[in-house]
Amino acid sequence: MSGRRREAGTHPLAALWAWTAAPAARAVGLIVLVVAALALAGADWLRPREDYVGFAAAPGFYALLGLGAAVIAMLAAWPLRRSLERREDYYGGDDGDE
Amino acid sequence: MNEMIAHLTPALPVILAGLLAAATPWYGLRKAITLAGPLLAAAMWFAVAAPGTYGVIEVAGHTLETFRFDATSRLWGLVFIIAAFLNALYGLHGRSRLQDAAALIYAGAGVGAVFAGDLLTLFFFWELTALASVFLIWASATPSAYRAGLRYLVIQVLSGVLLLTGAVIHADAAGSWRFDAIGLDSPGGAVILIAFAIKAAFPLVHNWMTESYPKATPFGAVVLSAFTTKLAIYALARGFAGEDILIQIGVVMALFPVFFALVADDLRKTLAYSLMSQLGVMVAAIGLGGQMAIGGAAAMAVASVLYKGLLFMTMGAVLAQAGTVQASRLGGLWRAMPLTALFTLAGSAAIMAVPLTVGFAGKALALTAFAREGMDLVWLALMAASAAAVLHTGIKIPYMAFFAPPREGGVDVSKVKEAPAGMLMAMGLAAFLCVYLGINYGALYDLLPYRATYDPFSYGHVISQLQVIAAVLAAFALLARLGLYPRPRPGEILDVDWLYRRLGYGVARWGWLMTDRLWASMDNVVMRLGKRAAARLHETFSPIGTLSRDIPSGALTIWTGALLALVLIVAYFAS
Amino acid sequence: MTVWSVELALVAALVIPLLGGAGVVALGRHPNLREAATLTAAVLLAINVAYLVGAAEARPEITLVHIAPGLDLAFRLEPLGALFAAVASGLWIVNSLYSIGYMRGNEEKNQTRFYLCFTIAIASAMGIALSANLLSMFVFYEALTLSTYPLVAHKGDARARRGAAIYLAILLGTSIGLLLPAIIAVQFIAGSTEFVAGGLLAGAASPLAAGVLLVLFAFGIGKAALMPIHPWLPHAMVAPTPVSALLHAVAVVKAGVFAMLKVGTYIFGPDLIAAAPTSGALAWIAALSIVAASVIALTKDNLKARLAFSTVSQLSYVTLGVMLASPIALLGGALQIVMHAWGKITLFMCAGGIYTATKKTEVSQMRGLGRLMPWTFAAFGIGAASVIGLPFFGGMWPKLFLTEGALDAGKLILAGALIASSILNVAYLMPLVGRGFFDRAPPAKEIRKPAPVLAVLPPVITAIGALLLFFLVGPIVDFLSPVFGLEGGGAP
Amino acid sequence: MIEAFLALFPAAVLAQAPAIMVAAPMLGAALATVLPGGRPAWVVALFCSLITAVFAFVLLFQTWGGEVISYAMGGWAPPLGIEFRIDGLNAPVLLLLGVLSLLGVIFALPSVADEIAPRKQSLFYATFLVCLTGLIGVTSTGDAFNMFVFLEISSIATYILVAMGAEQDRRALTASFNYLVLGTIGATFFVIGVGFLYMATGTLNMHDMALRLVELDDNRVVQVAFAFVIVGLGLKAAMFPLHVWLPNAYSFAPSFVTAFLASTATKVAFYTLIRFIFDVFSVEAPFVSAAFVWVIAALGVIGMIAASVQANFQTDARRLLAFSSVGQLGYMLLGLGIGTAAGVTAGVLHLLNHALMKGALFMALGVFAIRYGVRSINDLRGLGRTMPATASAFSVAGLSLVGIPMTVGFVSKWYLVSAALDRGWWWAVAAIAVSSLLALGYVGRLLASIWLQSPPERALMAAKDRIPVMMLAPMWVLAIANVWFFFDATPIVELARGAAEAALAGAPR
Repeated sequence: MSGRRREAGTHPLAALWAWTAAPAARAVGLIVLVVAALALAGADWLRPREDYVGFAAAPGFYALLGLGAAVIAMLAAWPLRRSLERREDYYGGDDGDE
Repeated sequence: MNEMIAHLTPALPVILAGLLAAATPWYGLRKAITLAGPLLAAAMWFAVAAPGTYGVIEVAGHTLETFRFDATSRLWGLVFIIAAFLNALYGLHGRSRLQDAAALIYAGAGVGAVFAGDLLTLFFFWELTALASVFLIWASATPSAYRAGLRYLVIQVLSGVLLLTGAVIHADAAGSWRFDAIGLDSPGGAVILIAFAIKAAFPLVHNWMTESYPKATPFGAVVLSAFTTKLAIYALARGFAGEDILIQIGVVMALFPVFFALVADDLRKTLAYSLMSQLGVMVAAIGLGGQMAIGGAAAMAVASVLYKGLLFMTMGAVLAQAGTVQASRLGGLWRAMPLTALFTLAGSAAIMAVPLTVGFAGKALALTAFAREGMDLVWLALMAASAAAVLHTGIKIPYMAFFAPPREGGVDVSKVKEAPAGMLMAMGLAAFLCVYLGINYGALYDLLPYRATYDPFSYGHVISQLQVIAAVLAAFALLARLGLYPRPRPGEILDVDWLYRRLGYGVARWGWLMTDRLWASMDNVVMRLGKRAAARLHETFSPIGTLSRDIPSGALTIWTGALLALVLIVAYFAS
Repeated sequence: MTVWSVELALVAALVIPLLGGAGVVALGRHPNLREAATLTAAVLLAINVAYLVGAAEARPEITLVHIAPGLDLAFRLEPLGALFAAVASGLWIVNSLYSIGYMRGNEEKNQTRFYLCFTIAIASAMGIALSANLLSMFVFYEALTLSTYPLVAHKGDARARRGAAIYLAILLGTSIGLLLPAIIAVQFIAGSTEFVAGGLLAGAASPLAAGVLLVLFAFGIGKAALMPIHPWLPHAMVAPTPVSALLHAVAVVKAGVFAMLKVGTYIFGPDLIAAAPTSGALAWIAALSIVAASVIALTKDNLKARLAFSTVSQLSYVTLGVMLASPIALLGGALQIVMHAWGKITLFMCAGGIYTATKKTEVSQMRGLGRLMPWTFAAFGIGAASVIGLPFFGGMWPKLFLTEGALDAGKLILAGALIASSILNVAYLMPLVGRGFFDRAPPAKEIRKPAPVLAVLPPVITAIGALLLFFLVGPIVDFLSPVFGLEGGGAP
Repeated sequence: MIEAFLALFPAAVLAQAPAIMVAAPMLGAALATVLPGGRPAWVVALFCSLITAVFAFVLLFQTWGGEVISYAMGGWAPPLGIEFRIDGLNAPVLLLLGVLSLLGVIFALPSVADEIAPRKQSLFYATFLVCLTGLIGVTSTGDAFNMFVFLEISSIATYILVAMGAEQDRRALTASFNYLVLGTIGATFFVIGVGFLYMATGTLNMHDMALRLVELDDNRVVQVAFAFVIVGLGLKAAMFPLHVWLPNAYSFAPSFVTAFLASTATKVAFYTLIRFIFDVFSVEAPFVSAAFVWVIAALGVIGMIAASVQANFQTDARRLLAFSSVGQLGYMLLGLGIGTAAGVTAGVLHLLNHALMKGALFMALGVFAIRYGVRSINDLRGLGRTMPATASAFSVAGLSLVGIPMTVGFVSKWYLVSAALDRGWWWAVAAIAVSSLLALGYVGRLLASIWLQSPPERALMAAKDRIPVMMLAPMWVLAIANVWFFFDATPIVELARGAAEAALAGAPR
């Protein structure tokens, strides 16, 4: 069987995603994403947009919006999680009887 | 004959298929039935020549309009039928007769509710969705799923009876049970709104969803995600379009689940919160009212059925194959389930509203409506919520499940197999639709209740959406690199359900205990009083008591004398 | 010359079960023949009642016994009574089948006495259904109490005797202490105790007197189990399950609420009840009963106790309907008699089936049993859904009409009680379905011996009935509408 | 039918019917005394009661429709001679006496053989016949002093009969003695009252007295007489609180005596009360109507509750029923106290019905006693299983006592409550309801013991083999009558109504 020759449990089509496991993938990915984001934001200066909402027409507005939303969400999650997290079987889990 | 069939609601074949499936033990035949039901319903949908109200029945003094085919209902009806078919496909490998039946009856109830022309018929199917769907949760066969299901059923039935009560009040005032715009000015409107609010998972009444969807079976969660909330959105759009309060609720509803979606360890829980956030946008759009906003809400609902269904399907596949969807135990699954990973990415793209996906076409319409109305702050909040959706769903789901490095002590990827063919087919079809309707968005827009004259693919719109997505992706990559992304870990995040699962439960227990004690002590007091009274009676009346003692005859004469005196006195005063 | 007539059919409704009882005694030595006698009587009675239902339009009447001037035992057929008779006789067939399965499955003793008392109880229920006046109804009401007493005490141990004694004491006590004076007062005020369309007392009694009488009736008809005179019902749970089914679905409690309904409709009439100063308070008591009994049911682990309190709660729906006193609410009350009968008998027969197979009585012991007894638990689920009032099951209709009645009267909070009740019903009935089917399956040895077919099939039949009744409500409403002065079809 | 029945008798006999009624048992008593053994004496007693019963029917039919028979005893015309006066009021009572004494005597043979020493049996029957004579005399006579005489004849015979129970239980002697003392007090009061009346009116003939009393409404002497008569007769009738002699007398007397006395003696005393209150005194006299409310109805209500409570606490079955009798008498008094035609009808109706119930109940207790020698409630346990037929009869009569429909007690209650409502006495209705519940309580105790407890093992061994059918038959006749007269209540209701009409019409205006 051909399966034996491959790494155990690996799907034949897994090759599609093999690149994600490449050692450099993470660093390269980060650089690519940051560059892409900057490039897309910079496009606004090259070709101004119009928008129904006045302030949204400002160059790079949407990039800032996305950045802000994501950073705030991630950073705010820390204190919120600290205050609201309980152990897994807080409500009794599968053995308890509520 | 043809006309007869044309007059029947498409819910009928679906529900009947469900009943038949329940009675069919043969796997092959049953699966054929589950696929045939939605197909037949689709045929009936296409057979309708013109909008109108069909299938009107008079029962017990009430007029039931079972099949109202108009601009709004036909869209939802079609989407529900498609979802029912996709679900049947997804469940093709499932061996549980009960789940097959429950899913179809539930889907049929959803279709029936959408086509209901009056509030009573709506109520019938409204409750049926509750009753049928609970089995999809219970089918997980764990105590926690049982409890979650029971709570789910209770609150769903509450929604139903509230709907009935509100409908009675409304019908009394309006003189008709017809389900048209209700509004909050109508007596009973508020009650009906609460009923809808429960099913739409408004904040504070949303926990039935975030609690029970993760507890449902893999197949069950997929089915559940498609109908209940979208039915509520339909009902809101029809009954309460343009109610301002919905805008505020919608904004809260869109923002508040972001945090929970982000930190939830169970990826299906993430999806549930994410779904709630999406619903918030729809609710706000309905609250805004107007052709474009309602159209946008409808388009989002369609999109949501497709991509949320797709994501639940993929996570269901992960759960079925890997045995868990806890982010803290997953990672690296691309190796075992590359196709599922691909479809997940398609779903992610759709929920991120990447151009050329259905999410883009839907969200654009809804958000632009706010911008056009000049509601800048609302627009900004909803934009932020959708930006956050990129993070907590679009990135988190595929990354945590498939592309994050495998966890130590987590799932052993080498033992996991790709999802079975039926699941893959369903996921593939859903993914295809997500992309197809994104490209050929005209097909979607044509179905909307109001003809939309809007081109989502303007330069400004495309570039701005891409900016958002790229910025979020970059921010994620950066913060994850810096270790500032809250890594998933097991744990229970408290939500409003704490109020009843802990506080309410505790109060009820305490109350019961106190009542018990009160009764006991009252019993004691009553008993003591009773004993004393009994002793008193006994002292007086019993054989050894005062009245029964063998009184000496002499004493008896005194009685006689007393009585004589009494009669004399009476006689004296009488005359 | 026609030998048969409607009047004779009225008498036959009383005589057939009694003859069945005689047959039971005569054939006591041969169990199969004895049960055949019961079943034959049940089927004949059902046929007879079906004939009566068809003839109810003409309101035939017959005087059975002329006791003394002005006092008659008489029958008169009218839709409400015909409906009750139909429910009782129809369910008797099912219950008889089930009794055979249960009594044999559990090897109960004194089966001949059991079947005999059963026939007498059914005859009494027929008498109550067909009575033409309060006096006759009272006579059969007491006969029903006395004839079911040996059934409740059937087991004969100390607990059964105590339960039966409480059963008898409360039912006889309330009927003699409150109901009888009320009936005599009606006779005194109106000069007769006939059931009259529109209300015998309408125009004859002042609202105040009517208010007092209403209280006497509401609590005097102890079988309606309005709180706080309900304790007999949970105590009567010591009886074998077919008896519980009889008590809760076919005869006793239904006779109680039926009497309530008939008194409300034909003695007071809606207008007088509405005018009576106490009807509002009684409606509140009924609503309180509905909610409180449900809460208590929630705390009971014993399945039959839970169902008993559920019955207390569900019965008060009818009382509530009477006290709301609008045609639509009364119609709701009447429907509740039918719908609850089918739902609750299913639940009880399932409880008995579970007991027969596993000897388990507590809900907490029944986890996963549904996997071993799927039919029984599925029937239970349907019965529960009907009792809750979910659509596509018969129990939905009375809730709808009662809600309409409560809201028509502007009593929003009473409608709230109905809502609360539905929720509580879910909370105490559905766990059995959820736990039964979806908890981990217990080892197969839990089943000591499989339940007899006759203990499984009847609840399935009644469950299907509860489903069908949802769709068959139209004819029933049409049949009842004239009684309440509603346009055909029940529209208010 | 009535004519056909009356045509059986020669006219001369019919004319002498009242005298025959009294004479037959009197002569029978004399004959029984000299007979050697119990059985011949019993035959005589049976024959005499049969005659009484037959002639009771004759008299009833003769007075049907409101006729009044005035029979001059010994040919001396009233008001100087002694008059026997039969009307609608006392004819039913005579019927009751006749029928129940007949049933009682049938019941007596095995019961007396069991309880009374053989050599005393002939005297026992003689005493019984004397008692019967007295009771018939009291009921028939139209002369006040003559009534006193007959009352004492019956009373003294009763004391002896009660004392005969000493063979079973020595306490019968004290019971009898107490009864004697109190009975004598009652008789004395009564005769004092009659004396006052004679003083005021100058006549002893009651009809005559009534005619003269019409003008003497506010005469103090008459009022005093009234008080003495009420108290004296009330004592005889065991009106609460003058009932204390009754429980002991009933519990220790021989079974047959209790059954007979419970269904007849107090009833006759009650009849005399009606006779005096309605026929001799005028109902319209203020002091009489005030006494209705404040004495008779009030004591009736108090009695029916207090005695019923007391009954609930008894441990001895016969004593329980004895207290129940006091309570039930309360119903009759209440009916009387209501004072309307409906009220008196209800009172008399209950008088008749109560005789049926208590007769059956005490007879059943007699049957239990002869088989197992049991008396206390505790000893009744399990009898439902060992003696189902007798227990059933007992139960029917017991339920009748409570007033369950399909028994005659229900009819009583129905008429009584109707009468009370008619008068607007809601409190009386409430009292009846309470008392019924109490009755349910004590009857429930008996029935629970009989049907629900399991029999003690010794009971199965100590049992005599067969219960004489002569004991069962009369018991069953009464038990069935309890049911029969529910479904066909017209005859007794008509009797009661006739009596009430006679009572109300009796007082000449």
